[in-house]
Amino acid sequence: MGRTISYLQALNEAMAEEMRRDPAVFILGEDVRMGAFGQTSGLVNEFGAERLVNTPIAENAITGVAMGAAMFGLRPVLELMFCDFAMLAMDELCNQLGQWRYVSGGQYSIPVTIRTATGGGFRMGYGHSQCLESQIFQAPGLILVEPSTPYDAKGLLKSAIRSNDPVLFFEHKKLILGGVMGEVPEEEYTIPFGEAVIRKEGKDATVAALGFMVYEALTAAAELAKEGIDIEVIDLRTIVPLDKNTIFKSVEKTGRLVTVEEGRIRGGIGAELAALAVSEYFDLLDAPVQRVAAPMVPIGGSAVLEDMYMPNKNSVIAAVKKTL
Amino acid sequence: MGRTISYLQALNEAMAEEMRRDPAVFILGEDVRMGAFGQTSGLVNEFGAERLVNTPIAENAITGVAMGAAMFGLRPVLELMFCDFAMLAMDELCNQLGQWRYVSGGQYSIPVTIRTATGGGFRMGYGHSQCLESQIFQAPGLILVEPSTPYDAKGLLKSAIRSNDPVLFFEHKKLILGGVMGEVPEEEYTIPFGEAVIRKEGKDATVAALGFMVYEALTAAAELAKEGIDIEVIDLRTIVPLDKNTIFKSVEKTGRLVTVEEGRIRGGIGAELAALAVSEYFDLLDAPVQRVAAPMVPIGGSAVLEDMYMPNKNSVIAAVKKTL
Amino acid sequence: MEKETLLNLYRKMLMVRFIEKTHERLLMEGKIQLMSHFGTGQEAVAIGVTGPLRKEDILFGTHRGVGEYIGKGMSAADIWHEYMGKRTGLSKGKGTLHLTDKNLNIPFVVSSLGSDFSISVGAALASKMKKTDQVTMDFFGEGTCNQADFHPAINMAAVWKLPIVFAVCTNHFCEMSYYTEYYPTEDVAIRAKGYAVPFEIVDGNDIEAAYDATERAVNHARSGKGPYLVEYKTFRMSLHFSGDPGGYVKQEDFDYWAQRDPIDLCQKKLFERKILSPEEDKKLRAEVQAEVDAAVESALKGPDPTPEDFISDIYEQTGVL
Amino acid sequence: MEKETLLNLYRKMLMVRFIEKTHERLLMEGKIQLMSHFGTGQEAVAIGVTGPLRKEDILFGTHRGVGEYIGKGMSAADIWHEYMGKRTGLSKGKGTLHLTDKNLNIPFVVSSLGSDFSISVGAALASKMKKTDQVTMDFFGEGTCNQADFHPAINMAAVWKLPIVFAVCTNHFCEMSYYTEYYPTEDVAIRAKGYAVPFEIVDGNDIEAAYDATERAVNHARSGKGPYLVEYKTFRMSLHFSGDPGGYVKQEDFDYWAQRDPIDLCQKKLFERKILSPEEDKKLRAEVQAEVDAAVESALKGPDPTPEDFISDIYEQTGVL
Ligand SMILES: Cc1ncc(C[n+]2csc(CCOP(=O)(O)OP(=O)(O)O)c2C)c(N)n1
Ligand SMILES: Cc1ncc(C[n+]2csc(CCOP(=O)(O)OP(=O)(O)O)c2C)c(N)n1
Ligand SMILES: [Mg+2]
Ligand SMILES: [Mg+2]
Repeated sequence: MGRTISYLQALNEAMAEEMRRDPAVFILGEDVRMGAFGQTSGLVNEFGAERLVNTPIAENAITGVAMGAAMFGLRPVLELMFCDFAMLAMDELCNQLGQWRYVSGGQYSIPVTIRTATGGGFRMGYGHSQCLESQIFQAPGLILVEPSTPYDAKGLLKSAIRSNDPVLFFEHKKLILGGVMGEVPEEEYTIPFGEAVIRKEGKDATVAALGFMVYEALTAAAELAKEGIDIEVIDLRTIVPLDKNTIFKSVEKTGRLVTVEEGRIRGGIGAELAALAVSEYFDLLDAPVQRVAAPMVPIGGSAVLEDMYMPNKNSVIAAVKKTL
Repeated sequence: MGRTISYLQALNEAMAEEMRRDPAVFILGEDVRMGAFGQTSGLVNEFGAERLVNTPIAENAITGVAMGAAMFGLRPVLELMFCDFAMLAMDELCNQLGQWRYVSGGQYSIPVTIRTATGGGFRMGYGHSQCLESQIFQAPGLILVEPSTPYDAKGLLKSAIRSNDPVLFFEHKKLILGGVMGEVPEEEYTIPFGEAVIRKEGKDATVAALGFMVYEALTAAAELAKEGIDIEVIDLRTIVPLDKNTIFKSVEKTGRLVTVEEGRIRGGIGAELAALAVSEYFDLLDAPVQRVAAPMVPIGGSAVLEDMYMPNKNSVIAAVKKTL
Repeated sequence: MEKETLLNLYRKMLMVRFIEKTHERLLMEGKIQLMSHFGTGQEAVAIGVTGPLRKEDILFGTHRGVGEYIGKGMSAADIWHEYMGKRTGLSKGKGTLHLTDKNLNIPFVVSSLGSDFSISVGAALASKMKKTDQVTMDFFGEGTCNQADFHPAINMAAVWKLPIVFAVCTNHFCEMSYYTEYYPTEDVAIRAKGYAVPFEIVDGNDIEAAYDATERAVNHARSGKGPYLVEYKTFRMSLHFSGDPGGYVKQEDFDYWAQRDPIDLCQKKLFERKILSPEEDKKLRAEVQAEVDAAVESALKGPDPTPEDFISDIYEQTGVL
Repeated sequence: MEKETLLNLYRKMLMVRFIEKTHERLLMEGKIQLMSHFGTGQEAVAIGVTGPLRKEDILFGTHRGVGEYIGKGMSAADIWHEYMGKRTGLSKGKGTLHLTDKNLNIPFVVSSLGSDFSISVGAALASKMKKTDQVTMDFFGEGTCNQADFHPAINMAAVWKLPIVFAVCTNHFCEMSYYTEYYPTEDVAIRAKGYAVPFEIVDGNDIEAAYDATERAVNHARSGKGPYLVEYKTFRMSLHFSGDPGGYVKQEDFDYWAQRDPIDLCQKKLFERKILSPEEDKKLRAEVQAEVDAAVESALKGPDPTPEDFISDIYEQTGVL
């Protein structure tokens, strides 16, 4: 350990290392040579324009291009600049990319990694600020990853690129643009999918959070601690596969579950967790499950409106208290 | 009452009546003059080709066309032939259609009705058989309707066409192609959104079902009755708005909830219902909530594989028994 | 064209026609339920589009019948085992109508028309990046050519000079309407002008013309000059699908094209050029039909997919599902 | 061109430039955070595209600056109240950069580039079905013209002969790359050939040329002859957005186009034709800047949206949310 780098650099290093390791890995997307948010910036110098393919603005089509290339021996890393634009590519993502391995009877693996920026807070308005993870996780055959630290970003992105299953990789804008720093070893490592991490141990309630919301949950934990409330904060890290084991072991201890996501509440990740809780782990629950999520409202352009929309530490604190 | 017509005819009548009533109503979609599944067949004879607009194969674009026409004084009824193809139109549906009223500060209402065929059972394979309601209901600003009887189909479709909010209207293929019949009055009527219906009263468990699955639930009810188990079957009718009142009044009586949908389980409608149950109605629950839904598997082309995929009365029976 | 080549193409056209007629009969007899889109009358397009392809070339085909799949090398048995949803099928019965054969480089028959435009461009990009000399053949109907992704797909192919051929089958119909309802132009092919992609338009009912045009296109693509577009004009003699009520095809069109049946036209050539005698033809047809019948028989007896099949092949990583 | 018209267009170009320069300054001073895409150097396109439009005509504009919105009739105050997210804004601060004015028939500034192609076609379809004589102006950048829906949108417009003008602003850039990276052709406009849509290409830095071409296109569309496409050639003199690090614009290009600033060119015409004297110009500029400053002042003092605003305008039906 010892070395501290940014979330952005962690992503950049992961791609560089995998490109060095495997000549089949290449990057494509809109302006990836420059790097829209900087994740891919500089890679063109080492790997050349051939392996950093700038594409036209056509999200469904470039997703298809990545898919086709992956079926014929390459390992594309596609950048969809904003996850809001993933809605343009939903047929390729959900109907084709996630399902074709099955429909071909296992003849084709489709090792595509799709990185996309998620989340609000930058006053970018209704169509550049959403968290749409929960509109994609209904689809079979996809892996969904959302790291919250530089360490996880690097290790999980490397795993994604090596995976023979298609991976959607969500990067919250507050993490890539906000300059979040963290320790990342010099040595090579990868992180397996499906392993959540306990960020803070606690005994009074289990808070399962995702992406940037992990930080809001940790801030909430610190404030609650002052009132003598000791929560356990779990960072899901991967949405699919979901680490039910870590989550519900914690609930076994605390008897209480609060889910925290920035996306909208209806049919969200919290809904799935709550449903799992009440169907498979009913006996563990000592109190209602609370979901922290955005309301069923579009994101206004005004800072005032966006702030009203956004779940935050206060929502977490209020939700935890409801379970006690 | 007294008159018995098919689900298909009920839809056809609703469109005909609304077109007669309001010259702003028109129909568009791929082959709507002929009628792909027959819903719109014959209307061209009365209303002419001008009001039955055959469109090219371009699902995102025709959704946008409907939207633009609706913003300038018309009331389009768009047919997306298979709900699987709604994935091609997700940007228009979820980012634009559902959100623009808000983003324009209420300047524009967008009275679009989108009808689409949902569901499996016809050996049509992975991309023509899905129920994707639960991949759309995360989006704000849309109304989602799924009638199970000819009576509801007609009354809800008329309400959809009259609504100034955009409505997605799901028609299960087994209902439109299977020739389901039902009583429909001669007189005009509409059905408001957000009112579920109790199809069968019962005291032992509440089964909340959707669309074609209502019939599987009723069959299950009949079989369970032979074993002395008396379930209440609720037909949701509208997914958004959701009639929480009817559902949870029933749960108050039964203490048990089983959700039934044909779509996949993860983040599905059942997840939302279960999450509502465990967060807002925890004290009503005497047992774990059970979700009946399809597994996270693509739909195989083989009849054998499709049958393994499909939830049915047996899944409902098993789920109910788990709650007792 | 070489005698052998023409005879071989003729045999393949017969195979296509007989498989589809057999499918139609099995449906009528209630022996199978699998709906279908038949390509009757279009066999010369499908076989002409695939004839000049090498085994390593990549084919993205259509939903209409089995033509291009036979053309690319599938057998009647390959098709029937999969069509009947048996675990002995190429995709273990998971694909059925979505015929796939990795071995033959037939990767995809997509459910959402047009979603394979860009996938085929991705395949061609891989060939170029890997410096193989494969060509990708993207074959589709004129109705599908209205789907949005045609535009970015051909644009990327042109910008990146990819080894890909766009082959449009203009069979006059998009489902239950004449294509002219959806086209501001008579020809589809001129769309290539917007991307500076060379194109030609050929008689799709003349197997030799179709084959030769494809060969020129494939050679162009293989030589590194970038994409090429060919439009094949033909007429769909079947209805859209097995449940189509019909009633919208003009009789005069039907009669005109009935005179131009591609198999009849090819047979005439074979007879005139003395490549085949009427007796040999009869024998050949019997042989092809026998192959089809044997495939059906064998497929009917094939084993069904199992519960393990049902949940396998979703992820390569274990433990996700 | 009439004196009055040219002077009016000049005034509008100044308004655009001054609003954007003011925005830039406010950002630098940290007074606002709202990012922006400036259209410096492209004012003659935006104003030329909208100049010939009537109030009842419908405008689908771009994300780049305020040009076409000023051109269609918005005031500096309209823009600033909304930009600053105030409830006194046209969209109550819910839209900000997505400027909308139902009264002026400015219905949509879309977030996903290209998703408005088809929406604009729908608007034109409504005009045709309702037999109004409105024209829809669909104005977009050359980068956006690569988005998939351009294809079905122009196709439907052509098939249905809709009263719509497609106006492409070729400003040489798609974000941080030259457009030539994404185009197999020098011109965008020839894409219209595939749909038999008439087109022309004009100098987008000459306000008269831009205006006249638009007028021809709008007249064509209004007369019922169907769609028309105009390509305006210009150069983006600003960077892509307020956070763009730059470094990719060739100096020689920048220098060449700096000589062709559309406002300077128009000013020269006005001076030469004695429509405006340098003193009058100075006064005019001060007047325009004063209007901008007053708008900013008033907007800064505007009230914020309320919690009730936050949850209103989602559904018209009550009780859904
Ligand atoms: C995205 C999508 N939209 C609609 C359909 C339904 N559909 C199946 S075949 C067909 C017509 C295709 O016409 P064309 O491309 O000309 O091929 P042809 O059927 O004539 O061979 C349509 C609309 C589909 N499969 N996918
Ligand atoms: C669907 C979608 N993809 C990507 C973007 C991000 N984006 C914003 S502006 C832009 C470039 C647009 O280029 P062009 O159409 O030429 O307009 P210009 O910026 O040059 O005015 C891109 C890619 C977007 N807003 N929407
Ligand atoms: Mg066709
Ligand atoms: Mg541009």
